[in-house]
Amino acid sequence: MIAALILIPLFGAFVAFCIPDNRWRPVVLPVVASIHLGITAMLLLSPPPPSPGGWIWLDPLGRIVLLCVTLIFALCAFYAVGYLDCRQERSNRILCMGVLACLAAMGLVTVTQHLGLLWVALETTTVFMAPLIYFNRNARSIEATWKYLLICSVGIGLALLGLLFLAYSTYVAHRDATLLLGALIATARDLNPAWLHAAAIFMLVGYGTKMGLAPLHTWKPDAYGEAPGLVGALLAGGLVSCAFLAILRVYQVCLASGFEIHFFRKALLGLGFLSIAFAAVFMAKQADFKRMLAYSSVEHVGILAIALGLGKGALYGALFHLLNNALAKGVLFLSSGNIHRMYNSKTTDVVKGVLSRLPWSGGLFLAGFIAVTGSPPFSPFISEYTIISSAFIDGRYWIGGFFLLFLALIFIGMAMTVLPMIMGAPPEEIESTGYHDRLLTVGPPLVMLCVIFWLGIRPPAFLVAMLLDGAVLLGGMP
Amino acid sequence: MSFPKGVIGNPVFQLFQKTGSPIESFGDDPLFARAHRRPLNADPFRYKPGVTSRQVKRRVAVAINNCEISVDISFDSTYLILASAFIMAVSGVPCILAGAVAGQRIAMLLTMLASIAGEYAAVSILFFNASTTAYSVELPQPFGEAAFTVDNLSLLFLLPLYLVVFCAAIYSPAYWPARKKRGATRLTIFTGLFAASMIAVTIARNGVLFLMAWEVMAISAYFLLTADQQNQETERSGRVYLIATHFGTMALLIMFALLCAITGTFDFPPRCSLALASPYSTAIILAALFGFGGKAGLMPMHFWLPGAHAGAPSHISAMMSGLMLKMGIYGILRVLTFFNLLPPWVGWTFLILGAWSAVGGIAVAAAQRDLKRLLACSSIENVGIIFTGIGMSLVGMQIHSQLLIICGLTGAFIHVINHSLFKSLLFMGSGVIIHGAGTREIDLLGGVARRMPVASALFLAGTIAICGFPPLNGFIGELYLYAGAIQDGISNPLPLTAVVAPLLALVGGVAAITFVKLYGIVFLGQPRSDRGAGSHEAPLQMTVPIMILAFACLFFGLYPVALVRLVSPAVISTAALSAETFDMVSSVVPLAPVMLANGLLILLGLFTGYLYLLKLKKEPCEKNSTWGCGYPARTPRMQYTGTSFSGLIVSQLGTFVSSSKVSPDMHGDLLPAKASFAYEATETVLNQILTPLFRWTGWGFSYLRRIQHGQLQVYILYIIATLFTLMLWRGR
Amino acid sequence: MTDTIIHLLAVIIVPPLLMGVIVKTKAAFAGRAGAPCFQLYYDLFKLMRKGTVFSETTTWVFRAGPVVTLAAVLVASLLVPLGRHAAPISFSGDLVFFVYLLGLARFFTAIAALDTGSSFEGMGAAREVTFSCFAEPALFFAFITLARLSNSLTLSRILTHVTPDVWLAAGASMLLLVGAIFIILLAENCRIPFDDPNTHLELTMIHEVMVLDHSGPAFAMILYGAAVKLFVLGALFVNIAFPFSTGNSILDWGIFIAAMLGLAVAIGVVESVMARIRIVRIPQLLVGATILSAFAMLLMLR
Amino acid sequence: MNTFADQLLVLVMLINLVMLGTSRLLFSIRAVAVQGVILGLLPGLVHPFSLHLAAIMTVVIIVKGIVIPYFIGDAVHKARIRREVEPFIGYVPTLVLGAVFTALSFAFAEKLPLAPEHEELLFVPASMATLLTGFLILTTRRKAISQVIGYLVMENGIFVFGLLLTEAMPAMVEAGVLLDLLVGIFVMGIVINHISREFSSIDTSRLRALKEE
Repeated sequence: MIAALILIPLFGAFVAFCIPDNRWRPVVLPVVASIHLGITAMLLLSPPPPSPGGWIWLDPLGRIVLLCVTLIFALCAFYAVGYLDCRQERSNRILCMGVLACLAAMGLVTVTQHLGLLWVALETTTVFMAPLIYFNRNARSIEATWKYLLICSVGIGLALLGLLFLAYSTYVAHRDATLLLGALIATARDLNPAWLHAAAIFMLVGYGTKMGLAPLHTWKPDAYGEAPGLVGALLAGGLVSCAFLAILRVYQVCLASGFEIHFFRKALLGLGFLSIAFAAVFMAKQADFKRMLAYSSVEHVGILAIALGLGKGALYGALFHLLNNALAKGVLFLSSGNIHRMYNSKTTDVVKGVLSRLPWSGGLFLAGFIAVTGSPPFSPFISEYTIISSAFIDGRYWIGGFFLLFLALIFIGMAMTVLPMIMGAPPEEIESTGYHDRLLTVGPPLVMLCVIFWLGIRPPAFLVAMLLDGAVLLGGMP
Repeated sequence: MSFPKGVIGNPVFQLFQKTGSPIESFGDDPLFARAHRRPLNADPFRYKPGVTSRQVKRRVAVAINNCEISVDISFDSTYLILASAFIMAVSGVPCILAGAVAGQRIAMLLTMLASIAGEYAAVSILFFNASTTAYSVELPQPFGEAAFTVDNLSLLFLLPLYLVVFCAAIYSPAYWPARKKRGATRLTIFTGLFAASMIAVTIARNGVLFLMAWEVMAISAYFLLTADQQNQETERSGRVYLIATHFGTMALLIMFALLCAITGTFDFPPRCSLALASPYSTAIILAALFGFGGKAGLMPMHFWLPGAHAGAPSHISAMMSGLMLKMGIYGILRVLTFFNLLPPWVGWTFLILGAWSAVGGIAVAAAQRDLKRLLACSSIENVGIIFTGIGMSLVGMQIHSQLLIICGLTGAFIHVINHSLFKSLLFMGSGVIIHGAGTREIDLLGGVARRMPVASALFLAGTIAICGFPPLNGFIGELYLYAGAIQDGISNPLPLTAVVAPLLALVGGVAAITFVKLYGIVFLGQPRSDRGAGSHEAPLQMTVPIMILAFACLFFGLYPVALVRLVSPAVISTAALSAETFDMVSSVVPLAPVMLANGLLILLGLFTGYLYLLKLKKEPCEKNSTWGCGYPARTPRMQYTGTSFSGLIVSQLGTFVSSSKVSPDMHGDLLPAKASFAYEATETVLNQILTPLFRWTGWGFSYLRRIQHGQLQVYILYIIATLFTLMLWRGR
Repeated sequence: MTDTIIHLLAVIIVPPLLMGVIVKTKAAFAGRAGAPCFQLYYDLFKLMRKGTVFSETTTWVFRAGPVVTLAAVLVASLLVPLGRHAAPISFSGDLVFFVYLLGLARFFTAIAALDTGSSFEGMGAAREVTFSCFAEPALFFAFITLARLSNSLTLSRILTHVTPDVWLAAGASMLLLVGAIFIILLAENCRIPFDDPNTHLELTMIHEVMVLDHSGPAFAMILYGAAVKLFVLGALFVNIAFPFSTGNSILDWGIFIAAMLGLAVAIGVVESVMARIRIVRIPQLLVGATILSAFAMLLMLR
Repeated sequence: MNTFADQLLVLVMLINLVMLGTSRLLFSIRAVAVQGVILGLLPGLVHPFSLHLAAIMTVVIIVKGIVIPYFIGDAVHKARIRREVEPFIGYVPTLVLGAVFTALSFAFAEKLPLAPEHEELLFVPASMATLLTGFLILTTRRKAISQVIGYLVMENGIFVFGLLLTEAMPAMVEAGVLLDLLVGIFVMGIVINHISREFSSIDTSRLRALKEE
């Protein structure tokens, strides 16, 4: 079953490679996505036991990330059909293949318990994402791709070194190098502190680059800004979640060691705060709404890091926020893709009055904005407030206070960009691009919005149980 | 957000469960009562880790069976209120399903129905001691379960709410017909949500539940007030509003988190359960003051208010000003009741902020040129008066003066109800003017009364009421405040609170200027432009709600006993006094003679008027033009304008509001071009503090933004730098 | 009962006489014979019999203005004790009611003025409402001071409480108070130095200019209302400034009427020896009155 | 055996310095290739022989010594450039920095306790020095090709450390790492091609359109 999770997308990629017709090829995506979703559902409802070697196990954390990935992917896949239909001028073979290969790699990230394998899978996603960012084939997108590729490669290289340090620390401890999570956790107390410390730092920086924590986030605005909205959603919802899972794994090891976790939490708090501060600074007066979304992603990655750094009750919030952020970002990226199509521009001096020209996309974008900034009744509110309140309940009110202050600044920055763009009168002189809202380009983000609305009111029991189990794995209160 | 999701027999009804005592009415049948009580307390939906879906399903089935027995629940008042909120919340749904035109009608009917039901429930609790029950609803995971409960304080805010919502519902389809105007669907959907969320705010008994309702309220208000979205000005003020309300919510997030840190749960602590000494109590009160005060429009957090109210559709302005601002007041009262003792500075802070808002608000109002901005600024004033009253009572608690407590709270609470009534009346009236004349600019209007006699009479009633003149209701609330202040002047060795009386007098005086200006310039005289001339009377659907409100103003003015009866339970429970004490102390303001004097005033007025009319009938009346003091070529544009009318007082109150000249640009090709010139009222907080602050911050940020300057090599340097920093961090 | 009847009669009959006395005093100062003391009565009767000219721009508000004004002022007159006699209507908090009734009267005069669409009348209305909003705080400071003296919230009590003994005990405070109330009296009734009530021309820039377009019975009501207002505020002043009582009811009425006439003479004297001050100075003078009465209250606290 | 391994590691570090000092791209590529071959040989010297080891050695030598240099050389050919002109920091200062970093790596290595059998080996300092050299090249050079070379050097540094674990690590992971590296470089090569076509230059300092200001 778990093998199918990885093989079916790969097979899909092969099929996409074989289909010659540009118009029909994207149909592979929803087909694969639906199967993937179905398999995921079955896996989540009755999780299989760990594999004999302990390499493959869908533990609660993996399940949460898998849920994020598959949900985002499924909706993006349907969206892709509608989107690529408007982009017939360009071959979508590489896009379809790349997306599916990424899905396979992301699936592997979630199910593996071997940190080396996890690294390989994550690096694979990095590589396969590059051509997707270059979909638009212009000078800007090549620049974005280059920066993305080099920065992420460097980062993931550092993570590899960290991984090797970790393996070596086990080698030093008991002459048997292993990167299996279970073994690592079981023996974490015996690990050499110096090696573990170095390993934690290298992996934090490495995976942090992939995840986009400031100041390692520099590739994000460029890549998110130049990639199609569809790819942006996958990057922000899928890839970030996978990178976060990698950091969670490191967190688990540090936690089990008992000593390293204090530093690791502090480092996460520091990077998290730096991230939301960067986001606050860069969102102000941001004229490019896609770059703004990228900084919003930096912000939310920062929130996740802070929540991990806080520990305790915030862990539940962090895990929940992962899902919520992925979906909320999905709404924003997909609808922003539509807006971009309509106006053929992504700067706010041209894009105005979206609600009048594209009521659905504009409305979705606005709702996504409200959701992503943590307003009820959408679920990011629940997760963010879990984090904030647990900061206050733990008596760390300076952290909570500054956290809120930055969130407020970010809200201002975002509102100053989003609201004039969505409201207001549309420009008259703009030429018609032939784009109009239709079911396939509006439906998926709408479904995402409904999901976060639903999660904000009544998260299903199985999800809550899963999140709680995940939080327990991270040392949260049962 | 969770609203009551259905009626009896609907499985979703299981979201709610009774936790309160069973209703007395079937107490004489022990068997039934027991059968009734047990299953309902059996908590069908509380999440327990490990409950599989099958178990849950069985529990649902059990619960449905329970529902079928418990038909009588529908007569419970709390249930009725919840149901009304639910109906309002979904009232916009037909708009999506059945189209905007039909949907608007259906929504109107549904909302009216729900308001009547809700008002009935509220009145039956208040006057007939109908039973109330706690309904609990499950919140998302870490926040547990939360209750909806109605108490006296909630009722105080619910009573005007239902009335105003009822009126707004009638008003809406005529003012913003889906057939003619864009955005009617959005307006309808969010109006229902807005009303429902306000109901939820008043009855939520859990921090998170409250916050959810609060934010739904704030955000639906945003969508409502930007209904005219293509208007640049509206968009901007909507943005200011959204940012302001978000900041307020941030403060509330902190506040509820701190409360939770003290009590260990997000449920509201019971009344007077928090000691002053408990940690964070100062922070909690300050956060509440910031969050709730900002929503109420207390100075200096009022800056969002004028623009937001001005740009909104009129019935929305009515609901925002009449109801939403009150939610801020409700919130702060609710938080204050948690504490058994308050620090001395609280009362004085309230008093000073209230007085500042009252004077400042009306000063800003006097300077306005926009009809609805003026009304909005006057809301700041009224909120200031309410806060002054609350502050007075808090000071009273400090010095153990029951009279001050009761007069302050009674005055404030009466003003809460009164302001809801007359401010809604005025906003809806202004909607009639906009509908008829198509402009909000006071100085372009004039002579509207000749074309809209009905509306003008109703508007006059609102004007008199808001100025606090007898015989209308506005007077009653102020009377209590004056009585409290003067009584303090009598009995207190150091009567600082007494200063409230002259301050209120000043505020009343400026309010009179403002509203004479408003009424006189807009309705009377001759039209100052074509707009004013082209006005016409509004349809009945728009005037009837105003009539209802005007009637309420008159009724409460002539029969203030009812008003006091409405607020006394809230006063008694908020101040933790006995009913006897209330009756005894509140008799310092005897209502019977006031009623008598009011009656005399009306009789005398009617009598004199009757004689005068008789006389006019008998004598031939001559029509002529107004005496122009010898100048023959008068034009309507020579009439006194609103700006000049208030110029004198604005020049005297320069601290609060300044009037800046918008200088004309006279450059032409050869000769100076045609230019216009205007006075613009500038607001200190928004224009002189916040806007520069934002500009400077943006300026500072633009330096910081060079960090992301495009050079890949530097980006990689960041990575190394981070690595090194982290390596060295522990070394230190 | 007798006192009530006398009160009503006094309120109805005496006010125009005060106006006459003031005019007579001014004439005496100017060395003229002047109009008879009862001139206003004649004028009122004359006006009552006359027809009315309405401006074409006016609405029912214009007609309602004088009626409401008169009614409000008359009700206000029932709240103030005359001489040492309690007012017919008196209740705790009636002082607020009193002030707001005067406000109501002013409100209707002002909107009636605006109804004509005349820039002059608009200007007058603006000034009237603006200046009175400065006068009201002063009045309230005075009321608080008096209320503290008498430990009561009713006009009848606080005004009749002032006796020569009180004057001896709190003389400085009372003096400031009397000064403040006198300024308010002049300001509220638009007398010199605030306004020149002499002419009905547009030169009289506050009260009289507001009523330029009223004619016939309406104008009569306005004149009469203004006189009653002077009477009422005058009674307020006299109660404080001239707190003598003989104990005999009838004799007290006589003393009161005499004091009122004395007040009228005093106003006449002030009007004769002073010039009207500039409009921009008026708020300053009124704020001065507020400070006076606030000081009175402060002195009372000692 | 171990002394020979150490000598090879010193050679790796010398190659680092050579790369910092040269401006000719083809020369750099060859140097990287040599480094790769050395990396391929090293495991044989420190670990006892096994089939797994032989396979790894072969793959590393093929990938790092032949395939990747070929790709990059091809890209250089297509882009028609020979040397790195005007790096951000001159060659001499970078050389000095490189020397300083090498010294620092020795200091860093002191802090990390090695397993007894690795104690006298220079793996850790060589790895860190190579890593930092890679970083130096990445941050100071303008040409995209130079940056890819820098990245390769950095990867080599990581690999040097990985050699300590060759025995213990499962083949699958190692193979995956190599494959990823290969594909990564391949993609980078393609991107460089596109860059040179789009900008008619592969000077990455020109890639500055995307920024905030």
